[in-house]
Amino acid sequence: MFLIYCPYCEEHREEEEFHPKGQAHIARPADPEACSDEQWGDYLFFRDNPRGIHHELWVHAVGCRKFFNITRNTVSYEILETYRMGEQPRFTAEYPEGKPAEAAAARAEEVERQEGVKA
Amino acid sequence: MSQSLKQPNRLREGGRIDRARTLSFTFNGKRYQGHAGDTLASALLANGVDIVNRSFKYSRPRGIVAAGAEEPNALVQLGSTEAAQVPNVRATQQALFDGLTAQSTNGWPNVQRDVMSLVGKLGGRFMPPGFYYKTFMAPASMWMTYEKYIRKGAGLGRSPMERDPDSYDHLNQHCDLLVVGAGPAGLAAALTAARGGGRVILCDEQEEMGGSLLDSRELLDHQPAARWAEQVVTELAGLDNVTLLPRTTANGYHDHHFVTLHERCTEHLGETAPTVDGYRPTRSRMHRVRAGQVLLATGAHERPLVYAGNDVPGNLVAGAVSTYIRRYGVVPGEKLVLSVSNDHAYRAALDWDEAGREVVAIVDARRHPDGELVEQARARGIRIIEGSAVIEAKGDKRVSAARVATIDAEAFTVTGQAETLACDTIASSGGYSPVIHLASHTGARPTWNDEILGFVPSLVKGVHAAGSARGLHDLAEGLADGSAAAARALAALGLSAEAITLPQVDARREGTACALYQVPHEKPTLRAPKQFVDLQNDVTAAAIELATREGFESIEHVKRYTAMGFGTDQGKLGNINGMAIAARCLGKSIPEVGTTVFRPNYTPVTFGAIVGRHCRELFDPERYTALHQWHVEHGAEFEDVGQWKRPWYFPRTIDGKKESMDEAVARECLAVREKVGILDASTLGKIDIQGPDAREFLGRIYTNKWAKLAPGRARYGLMCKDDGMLMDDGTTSCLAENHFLMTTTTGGAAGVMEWLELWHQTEWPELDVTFTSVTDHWATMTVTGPEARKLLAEITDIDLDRDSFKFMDWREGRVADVPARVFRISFTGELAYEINVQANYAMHVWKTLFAHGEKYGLTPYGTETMHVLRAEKGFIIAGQDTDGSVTPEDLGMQWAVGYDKPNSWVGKRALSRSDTRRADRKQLVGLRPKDPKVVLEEGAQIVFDPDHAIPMPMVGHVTSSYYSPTLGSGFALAVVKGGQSRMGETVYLPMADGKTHAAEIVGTIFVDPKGERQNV
Amino acid sequence: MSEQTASWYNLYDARPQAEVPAESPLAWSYQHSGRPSVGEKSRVVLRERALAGHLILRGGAIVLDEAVRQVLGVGLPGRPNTLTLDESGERSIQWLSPDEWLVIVPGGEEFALEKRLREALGDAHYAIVNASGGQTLIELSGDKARELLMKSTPYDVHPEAFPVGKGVTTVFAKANLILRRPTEERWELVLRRSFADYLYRWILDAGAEYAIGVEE
Amino acid sequence: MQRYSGFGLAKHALNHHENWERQWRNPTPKKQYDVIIVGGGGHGLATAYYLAKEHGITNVAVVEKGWLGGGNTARNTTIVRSNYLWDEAAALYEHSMKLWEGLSQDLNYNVMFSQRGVMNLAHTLQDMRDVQRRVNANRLNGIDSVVLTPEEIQEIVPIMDCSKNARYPILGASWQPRAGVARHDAVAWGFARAADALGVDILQNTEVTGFKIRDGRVYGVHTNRGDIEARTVGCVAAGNSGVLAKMAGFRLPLESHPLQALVSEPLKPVLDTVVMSNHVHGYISQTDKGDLVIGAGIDGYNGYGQRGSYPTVEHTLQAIVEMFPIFSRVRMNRQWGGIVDTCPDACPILSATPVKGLFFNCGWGTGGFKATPGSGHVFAWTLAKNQAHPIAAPFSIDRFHTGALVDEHGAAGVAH
Repeated sequence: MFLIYCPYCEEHREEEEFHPKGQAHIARPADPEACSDEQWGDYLFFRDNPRGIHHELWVHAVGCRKFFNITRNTVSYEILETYRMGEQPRFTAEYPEGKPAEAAAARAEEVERQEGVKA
Repeated sequence: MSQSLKQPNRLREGGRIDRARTLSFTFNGKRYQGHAGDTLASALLANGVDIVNRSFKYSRPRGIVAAGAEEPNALVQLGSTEAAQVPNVRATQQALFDGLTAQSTNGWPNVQRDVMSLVGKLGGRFMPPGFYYKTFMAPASMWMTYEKYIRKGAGLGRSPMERDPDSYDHLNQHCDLLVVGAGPAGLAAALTAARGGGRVILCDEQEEMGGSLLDSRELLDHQPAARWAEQVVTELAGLDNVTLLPRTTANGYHDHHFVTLHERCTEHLGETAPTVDGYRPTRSRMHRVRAGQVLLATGAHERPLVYAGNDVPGNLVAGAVSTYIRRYGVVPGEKLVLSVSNDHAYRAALDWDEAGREVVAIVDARRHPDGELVEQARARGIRIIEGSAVIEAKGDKRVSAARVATIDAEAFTVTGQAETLACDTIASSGGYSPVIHLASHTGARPTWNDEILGFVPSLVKGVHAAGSARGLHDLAEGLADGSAAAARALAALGLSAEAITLPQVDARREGTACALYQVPHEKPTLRAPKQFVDLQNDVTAAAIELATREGFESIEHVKRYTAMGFGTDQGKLGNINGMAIAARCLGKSIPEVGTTVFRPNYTPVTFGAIVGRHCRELFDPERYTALHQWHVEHGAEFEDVGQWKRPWYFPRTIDGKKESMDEAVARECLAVREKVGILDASTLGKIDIQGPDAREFLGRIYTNKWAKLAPGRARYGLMCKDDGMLMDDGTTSCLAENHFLMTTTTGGAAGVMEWLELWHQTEWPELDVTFTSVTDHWATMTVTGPEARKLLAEITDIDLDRDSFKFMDWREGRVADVPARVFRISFTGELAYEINVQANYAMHVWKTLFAHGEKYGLTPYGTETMHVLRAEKGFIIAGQDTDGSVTPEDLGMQWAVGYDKPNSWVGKRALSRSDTRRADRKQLVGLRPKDPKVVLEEGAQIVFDPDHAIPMPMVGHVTSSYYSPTLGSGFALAVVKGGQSRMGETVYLPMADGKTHAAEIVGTIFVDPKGERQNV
Repeated sequence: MSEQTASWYNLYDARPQAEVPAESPLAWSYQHSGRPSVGEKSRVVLRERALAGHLILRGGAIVLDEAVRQVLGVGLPGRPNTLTLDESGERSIQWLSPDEWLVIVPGGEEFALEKRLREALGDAHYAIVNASGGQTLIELSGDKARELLMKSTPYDVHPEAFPVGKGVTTVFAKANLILRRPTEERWELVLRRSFADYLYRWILDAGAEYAIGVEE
Repeated sequence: MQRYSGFGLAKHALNHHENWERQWRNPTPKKQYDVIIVGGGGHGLATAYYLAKEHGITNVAVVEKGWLGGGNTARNTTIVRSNYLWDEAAALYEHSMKLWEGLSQDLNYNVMFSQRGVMNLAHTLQDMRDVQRRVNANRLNGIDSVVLTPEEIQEIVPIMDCSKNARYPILGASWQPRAGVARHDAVAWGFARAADALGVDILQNTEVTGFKIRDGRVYGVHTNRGDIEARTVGCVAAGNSGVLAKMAGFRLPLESHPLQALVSEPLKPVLDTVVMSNHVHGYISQTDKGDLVIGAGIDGYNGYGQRGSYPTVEHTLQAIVEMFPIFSRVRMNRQWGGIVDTCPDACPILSATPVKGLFFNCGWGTGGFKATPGSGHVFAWTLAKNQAHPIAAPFSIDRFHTGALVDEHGAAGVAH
């Protein structure tokens, strides 16, 4: 059973409070009508399914009810990070040890901007 | 020392049992006595019971081999009454209690004389591994018959046939450090962490904490090791930050340091939990532990040697002999031959000798053993036979002799003449395997360590192993290792722990052990007498050799082909020996053959403990509306809808006869159509939606338009997934310009709520809108039927005039003095008012309605009548008339699809895919059976050609079907391929009883097609 | 509150003026499962604070905080999983999510409070939802209350992890509830109406070994 | 191939079993084959067997990264049934069922296919509608399937709680008498032995690291034991299909999830049939060794860890004890997880791919074991003829673009 850090409740909670919602960062095409059947099918059904680092959408269903993202290793099940909607992961297949510091700093700034908008 | 009269193998003194407390017990129908502190196994050995079971495959007599969780043979059926039966209890782990009743799990008519043993003796050689795969194939039709007989031999113990009288529960625990195992390393670790102030849980599977210290020959701080253990346990018990859990087995290590601990709360007291103060405590309890760090101080299991006849009762592992003598005051025999590959096991001979019984010889596989224990044995004058091993045990129901010969372990040959030593007990030791099960559960593959001749655990982050569990078998090393590991674990959490002063251990030099697993025999393995590797599953060295010859080269193949390690002991004694044998046969090293993977549980766990309190009336929540009590009091039958209990129908008792469902439903239907009925609709999902963008959001999430819905009005809406398939439906009312109340289906409520949040939070965060569930806040009562207005008018201040309060309007006012929102929405096709009041006042309103309703014939109705009435009107039920493959267009609901809305609402794009545009999609239609008496079966399949041979092309199925008292006939809704353009055509429904019904395709509205009745 | 704002949202006092009998979500349970009496051996005591006013506030913390201070005299708990009470301890506000709070006040106050909050909030972006009929609040006290909670929720209820002033939404048996700790001795559970009977039966069952009593 | 029989076994016994032959060879990879099957599980081995037996294509390599039959064949709950709702799925599973019925004799390997019947319980009115819909469809498709009343259920399974006191009382069930269970490992071994005897090279411990693709056509695979060429490559790799697809440069509509199962300690026979309940969510049967084999649900997240969440095990056993209160004192021995590759419509993919010559057979979800012979049979046909077998045709990847899903989710009774 996973122990998941909710980036909104700012603490670790038991997996029983959460629901997994599939792969993260799947944006709905901006203009669905302009999509071919193939593009629409890809958006609906086709997924990465990697063995290793994976970005997932979860919801803190029994808790704050917020959706957020998890970077998790699908083999070891280790959770490398959780982050709010709109943020980008620091750990990726390309940077399994985390993106270099610059990228992280840029990300922090971006987060601040987004939060500013929301507040 | 000499023996007690009643218990021939019990020593007069020594051990940790309480001789003042004598307990009687029954085994295989015979009464015996033991003492408090005994296990069932130690008590059986004290009484000289040799045969405790018959083996699974060959029905060979078996005795006790070990003293703990690794015991493969001594599985018993516990329980004196049917309800108290527990199958497959390991006698070595069952504390003795007064009145304990147990039986062997195998053996007929009894374990002493077992008929099946003949089969084993004669047929054993005809049952090699893979035996079933190679036989019983001809003729094919006979397999089920063969299998019936094979099945008769299945199983060990038996399931009780009555309900469990006991209860179980769970305790969710959290700690900084979980220490598994209270032996030397575990105690040192727990003490270190506890003094450091961390939240510590220490668990141990045995009746008493202390592990190997309880039967150690060594001194700690110049006193018996067990005393030090007692002192540490006492100190830990006094600390607030420590939870001590004896009799508690860590049986599963799950993700992120979630460990399940099974505490046997009352199993040492009786076969069912004894009642205290009128309360029956929980029989066992699962601790669901979330730990910051975990320290595994799980010790090691001694490996027996694999030699011919090693399963005859009287063959034990060496350490068990010491444990029985030192801990339980029981010597399990008279004359011992000890066969070893290491120094440590010499303790068995020393203890045996001290107990005053004869050590015939120590047979050591090493040429020149020279450690301190060896010296002690020599000093006592015990004969040591070097460079040799017991190659064969003789005896039938008990060991009668050991054949001993010099061997060349490397070359796997017997090099000398065998000598036969008369004895009744053979103890053996081939070394010590760290208990790596829990570490292995985490997915970390153990690694082979040549120095300790065993697998050591690989550890994921946050897991630590200490002492014997990682191959440090020396006492001083183990203590220091435990303490250091605890300090490391705390440091990883940012906590500090000061070093503790460890007790002083007198250094003891042990010589190097040699590698010995299977002992060579004069005959090749396939021809030698059986050499058992896995005693519980009757797997022999020959079986493993044969498997490798047949091409099973991975250890996983070998295990599966022979069943090695698949017993209830999961191969704790046998797996490494088996791997070593496979490696020898394949000319590989042990690690090349593979590693050994263990799965939870470490030892088996009662289903009840895993289930906990979630059984019987607490198996799953029952959700009730505010009117539940009234429904119960008025005799409602209930339907399960999700977790809700909804009134299904309200049977009346007329002239002492209770109505059938059909009768009740017919009466309820007519009441609604002719007078007035009332339904508790509180279970419908209700979502309060507020915000300047609420309207925009509704326009995107529903298929239809919401831009112009005015305050005071309600509208029916359809919701699709983005694949275009209908997901849910309901009405949504505009409460104010930026404020809406959405209703959902009962079963869909939670899903829709999450769906709205998903789209809002992930796709459209820029929309200013909030969703709050108010399902439980509002109770909803639907008053419907021609008399509804008159009834309601009596108790409301709302103007019910048909022109000012129109169909699909809603109004605020008072109903029975309670503030209410009343919606003119109809799911019956009749004049209908849905009254919503704050749920705390619902009962008052409901009862007031009935107080006024009698004269109008107010009739409560349930879901069944609701279904009939709505189906007569062609109103769908999402989930019944749809199944995740139906679009709004398939339902003929194009009127509820806003093709020209400015946004691409959810589901729109998918409706233009080639498959969703097909003309022959299954479409919702009405069916009118040609025979009006027929009520078609829901789920009946529809064909165009009833004479077609099987397989018949099916073109749809009946989704809803009822008898309509209004129509006086059966009618149905169905989906039919291209059905909307087949009006008037006849379709057929071939049924299981051989009848084929004919029905006409008609529109979906059967009653009041113009919709006039709801507009009155 | 401006006239225009008023027309944007439907503000509704669902509590009757007249003397109308009200039933808490546990009314059926008391009758059906009974109320074990509180005795000397009771190491857990359950008490319901029935028919209180429950409001859900949605919106930005900064905006809401000001209005809440003005109207209730206590600040909005800004940190996740926290709870503030007024001096009497009768009124509380609890963080539920970054844009959601639960206000519980003595029954009958909720509509006036909602009105005053809406007035104070003016045209800001927010939402207020009355949930008084949909949930009830029960209190657990006694030296085994914590152990009873450990049987029921995976959330860590150790005083170090769950200090006074904390509140969370979490799993409880097979349902959810809001669990909070307003004082050293007392735990509060906010139950959803439709699950209340199940949770009540669960608590009685789990509390039997502590001779749980239910105050009338 | 040494023929297996009771008589032969007795002869071997007299020789102390010293003369048994290997069940399959351990060959060195050749440079080139006509067909490469990637994945040496039940489906892959069956594909190779039928390629050789039915199509005469014997120059076939089965490339397996671990040990043969070590994937889901080794860790499932062994249920075999064909009572699927939709025509397409029913055709596929019934095709498989017919092959099961003669499989032991065909392979000369007793796979212990035991037709002890499978019961799917209904606990709600909607469950009953779904059961009736499925049973009616089965019957018209020629599949043995009937609806049982609670009384009939009680007669077949006397130890089940069929009372009205249950939280979700049993209202009825579907019953397929020909369905049952089989000895899972033996299925892989039987196919391996028979395929090997026909000349198929089974290459264990051989891991595919990439595909040789030029101009949109496959020419072979790269492995840790060197390159192997073939112009037809069939991937039958279950949970690893997504990883292989990525190597070939495309994605699949698949997610790999942990599916858990568990067994009790061996018990004397007490349950003679397979009982499944989707509503309370648990399924159970008893093996010939006496273990209760119990299936748990799929975990919602992706995972390759061969383990799943503990609460899933708890919920499953709660369901089992709810249905069988007498098992409360029975003990759970072991649990494990398989990795199931699931499609959005709970149906498999048997399909050509954007790469010419490269085919995929995957997405079986929880339905893989029962399909083993049928899957291999139609996939072999598809590879041999470079054209979808009529039964396989509805299961092409295209359906996720056109929308022509075979949605078994729609009709409950789909899982496992």
